[in-house]
Amino acid sequence: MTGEFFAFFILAICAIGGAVFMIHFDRVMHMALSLAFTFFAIAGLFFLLDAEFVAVIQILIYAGAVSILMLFGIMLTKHQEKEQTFTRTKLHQWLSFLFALGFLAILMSVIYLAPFTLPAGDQSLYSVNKLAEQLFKSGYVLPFELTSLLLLVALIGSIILAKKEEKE
Amino acid sequence: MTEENNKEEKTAQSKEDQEKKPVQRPAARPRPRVKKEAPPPEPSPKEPLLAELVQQVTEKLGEQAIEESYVNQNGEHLLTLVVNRDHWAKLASLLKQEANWQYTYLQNCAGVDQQTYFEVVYHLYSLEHHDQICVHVKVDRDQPEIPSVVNIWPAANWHEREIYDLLGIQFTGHPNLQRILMPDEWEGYPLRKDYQPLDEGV
Amino acid sequence: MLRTEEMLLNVGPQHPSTHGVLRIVVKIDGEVIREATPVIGYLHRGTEKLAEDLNYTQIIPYTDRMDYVSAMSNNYVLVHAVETMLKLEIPERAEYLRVITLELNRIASHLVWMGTYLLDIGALSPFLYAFQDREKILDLFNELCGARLTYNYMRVGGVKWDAPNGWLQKVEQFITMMEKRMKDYHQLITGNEIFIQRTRGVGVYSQEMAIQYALSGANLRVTGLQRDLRKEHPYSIYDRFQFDVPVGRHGDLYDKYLCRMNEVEESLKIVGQALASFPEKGRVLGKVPRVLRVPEGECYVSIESPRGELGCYLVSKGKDKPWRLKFRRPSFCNLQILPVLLRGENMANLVAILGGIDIVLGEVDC
Amino acid sequence: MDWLFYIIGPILLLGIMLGFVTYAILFERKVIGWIQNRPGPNQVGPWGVFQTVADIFKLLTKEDIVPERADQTLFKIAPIITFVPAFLVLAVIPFTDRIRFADLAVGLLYYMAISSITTMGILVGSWSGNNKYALLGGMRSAAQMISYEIPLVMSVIGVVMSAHTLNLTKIVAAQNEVWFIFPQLIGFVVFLIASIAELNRTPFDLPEAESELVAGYHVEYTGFRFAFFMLTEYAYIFAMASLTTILFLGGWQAPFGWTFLPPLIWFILKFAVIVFLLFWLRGTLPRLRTDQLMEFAWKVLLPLALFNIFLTAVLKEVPWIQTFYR
Repeated sequence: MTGEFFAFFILAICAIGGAVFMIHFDRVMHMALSLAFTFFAIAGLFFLLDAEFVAVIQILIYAGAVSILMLFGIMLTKHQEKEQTFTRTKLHQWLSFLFALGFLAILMSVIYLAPFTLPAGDQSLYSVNKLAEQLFKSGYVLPFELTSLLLLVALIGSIILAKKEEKE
Repeated sequence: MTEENNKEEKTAQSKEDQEKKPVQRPAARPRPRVKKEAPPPEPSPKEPLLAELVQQVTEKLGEQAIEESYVNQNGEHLLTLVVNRDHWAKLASLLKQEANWQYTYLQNCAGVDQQTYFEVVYHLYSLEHHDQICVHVKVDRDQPEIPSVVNIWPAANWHEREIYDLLGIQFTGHPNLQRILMPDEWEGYPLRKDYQPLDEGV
Repeated sequence: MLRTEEMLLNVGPQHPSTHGVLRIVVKIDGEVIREATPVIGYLHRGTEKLAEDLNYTQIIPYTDRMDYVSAMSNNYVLVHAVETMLKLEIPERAEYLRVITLELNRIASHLVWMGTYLLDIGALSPFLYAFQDREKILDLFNELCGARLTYNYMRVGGVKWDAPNGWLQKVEQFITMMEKRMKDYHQLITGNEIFIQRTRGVGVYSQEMAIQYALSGANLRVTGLQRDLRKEHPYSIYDRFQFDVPVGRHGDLYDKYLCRMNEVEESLKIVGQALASFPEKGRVLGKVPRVLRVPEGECYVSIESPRGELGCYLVSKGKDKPWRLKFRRPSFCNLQILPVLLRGENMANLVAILGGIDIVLGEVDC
Repeated sequence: MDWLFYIIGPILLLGIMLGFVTYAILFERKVIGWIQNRPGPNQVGPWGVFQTVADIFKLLTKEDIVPERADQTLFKIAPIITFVPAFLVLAVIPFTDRIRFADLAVGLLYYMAISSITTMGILVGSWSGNNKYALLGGMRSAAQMISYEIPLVMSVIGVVMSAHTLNLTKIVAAQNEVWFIFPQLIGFVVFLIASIAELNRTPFDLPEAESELVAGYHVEYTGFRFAFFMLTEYAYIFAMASLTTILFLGGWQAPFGWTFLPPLIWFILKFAVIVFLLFWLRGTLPRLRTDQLMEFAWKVLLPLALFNIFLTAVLKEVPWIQTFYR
């Protein structure tokens, strides 16, 4: 029973709790916030694994950028005080249960099939410098640059789409 | 001094009374009386200009357009026309567009309650020729209506709303004739001489 | 496609940038204004109605409350109308005092405008500088007539009080100080890149439009039309002084700022000249009957107030009270153009454009 | 004894930060008063030293108003979401080589990541109050902070490239010969401007532009909830000024080998210069407009920051100059 163990459980409960609340809430704003909470908890888990870089990126991209973008979108569009509640039929309930079960089965199979046999490596191997070396000095430069180009094109494309709408 | 003034006041009042009685008289005309009472004023140097203006207007719009015309000797000898209400809309666009007038600038627009009738007074200015003109339009008290000149001088918009608000004169053709200074639910028109305030005061 | 909804925003009547109790109902789409409707009347006191029950001297303090930023002009326009009807001769010394106070008041008014305008745009400091300088003018007025804002100084036939001893010297000192301060202002604001960015090319209108909406004052001159009633129809003794009428070229907010600042400089010139030729002795109140009975008739006089053409239409039936008194308030007329200017503008430009018109709500609502 | 440090340290830091905020506000008011030719606060205590204390006391004793139609829960937690990151970022900032808390390998990134959470708090606070002015302010704030985060991060990449690390302590150590402000001048300018925008201060104080939006995102807040927003703003000034000092001004390193002053004093001096600069700007500049603000970020700052990265990469290969870029 180490502190690490405790921290893991608390963070795991936070992550799952956030996800459950995200499904449960009625208001979109609350949903987005609980999702952000989940992201944050996951970042905490990464910290526990000594993967600082990944943790920070998780916060920067998911908790920071993605969630804020969602909140922003929600605020820009108008919403009724409460979204209309679906009348859930029996079929609906069964179907969703089946899908959830199927998803769980796939997830578990992936976890059990994964070769978690390697010993915990030297964490200095996963430092930022090593990561950069892996990325830039061992042949991943071209894919990396291509990806960035793709993102740039997407960015410009979205701007053009938005501009077009304005002209109408 | 004071006695004299009192007398004047009395005579003025009695005259007003007299004017109220006869029905066939179209309207009270305050201006000529000044000329009668005071030692005859020297004819204004602008009289020829006025004659010219009146002539041009009658040429274009007919005899009935101008009911009366005089030079207001107060200040800068202002040419003043009293215009028939039915001809006002036409005359207004003429005054603005005619090359030798070009009264494009609406300086002021005021409504006056003359007790027997209302009067809307326009002060126009020509930025081309640097001269000023005053136009009076008489409005019937029982049916206060006058064509709006917002389409000719957009500046008249709020002035007309204000006059409607305070005197209750309807401007036909005004795009948004609503109360402007008083609350929307206000009753009565405060600047009318017979206005009785409904509220008890604060 | 995703569409954003229009939002109805109520700017005012209590809002830091409406300069009083003006309300603007704005429909915005994101930050772009689709429609703006000014709602006025929150400060309507019925001055014109009240005036019908007061004699002429009693009306003067009411005019103070109209344009409370430059009350001298209001005082003057009423007095000027009555004097025109009475065809009164005004003592020389009174005329000089009138011109000096009118011009000082114009400077004070433009300083208030400049300060609050910069405050609207987001700069804090010019506001305090401007108010410090204005304070000096108010002190001068305080010494002259015992009031800082509501002067009640002009009377039919002259002014109420003569300048106290040493007052003229103080005015002279103020002018030399103010000339230096103007350089400071130009250094602080005129060349400020952000200020230029915020005002250049914003709120532009053409000369025709300005005439159509009967704008006056700097709002009209900014389009390049040189119309200043002090030059065009000189009233009082303005024909004796040398001064220029600054005009703008682009019709935008930056030009408005330059126009008003240059006007301050011209006013300083006028006061300087007036001080130089100030008559040594003489009455400050002409011979007027105790009870003022204005002969029957009507007249319309207009003067160049800091905000534009301030007119007074007076109808008299020969009594000691006016039959009808109507003020042509420049703020009221100038404000009409606001909805047109705001359409399609950015929300942040709302305060800049509104501030550029330079309204005083006491005058708009009268 | 370690655990004692872990408990007392943050409390001490919180105390220092609160003290800083208290006197930064006083200092700001005094500086601006001085710029504007007036005395500033001088009634409460000698030289007005207790003015902010009195203000805080007033805020704490004020009625806590929650608008009826507000989203109650979110309205209440928004100030906390806003403030917590502002305090969290201080964890990685080394004040000297000894006075520091967490020595993260990715300290710089950590700062950037955590500080972006504050935007969420502002958004939530502006939305939950059910006020249109607040909503506008919140949206402006989100747009602004997201936009300026990018040039902010880009501008420090030059520093990272020169120092070969993301660790803030090591970045300071890399500056023992030349402060990065000199080789990274473009980066510094971009960073400074972007950081002022991140701090929502004049000339970028659009989210709380009082002349347009009354007070922006915290219109509906009163009492100590409002105080939290104020606290956040000044905590970020504290953090951002520290970060600027560390990244570009050599942190606690003494210039010209003037080691007669202890490192902490040097740090505080440099830090104070940055803070003064922020207050000075507030006293002199007007506010930008929203569209100009966005244009400035994307069309001026971002290209400049990218150019700076490129320039650094090139100069690192030039024989003599590369000594400055190590």
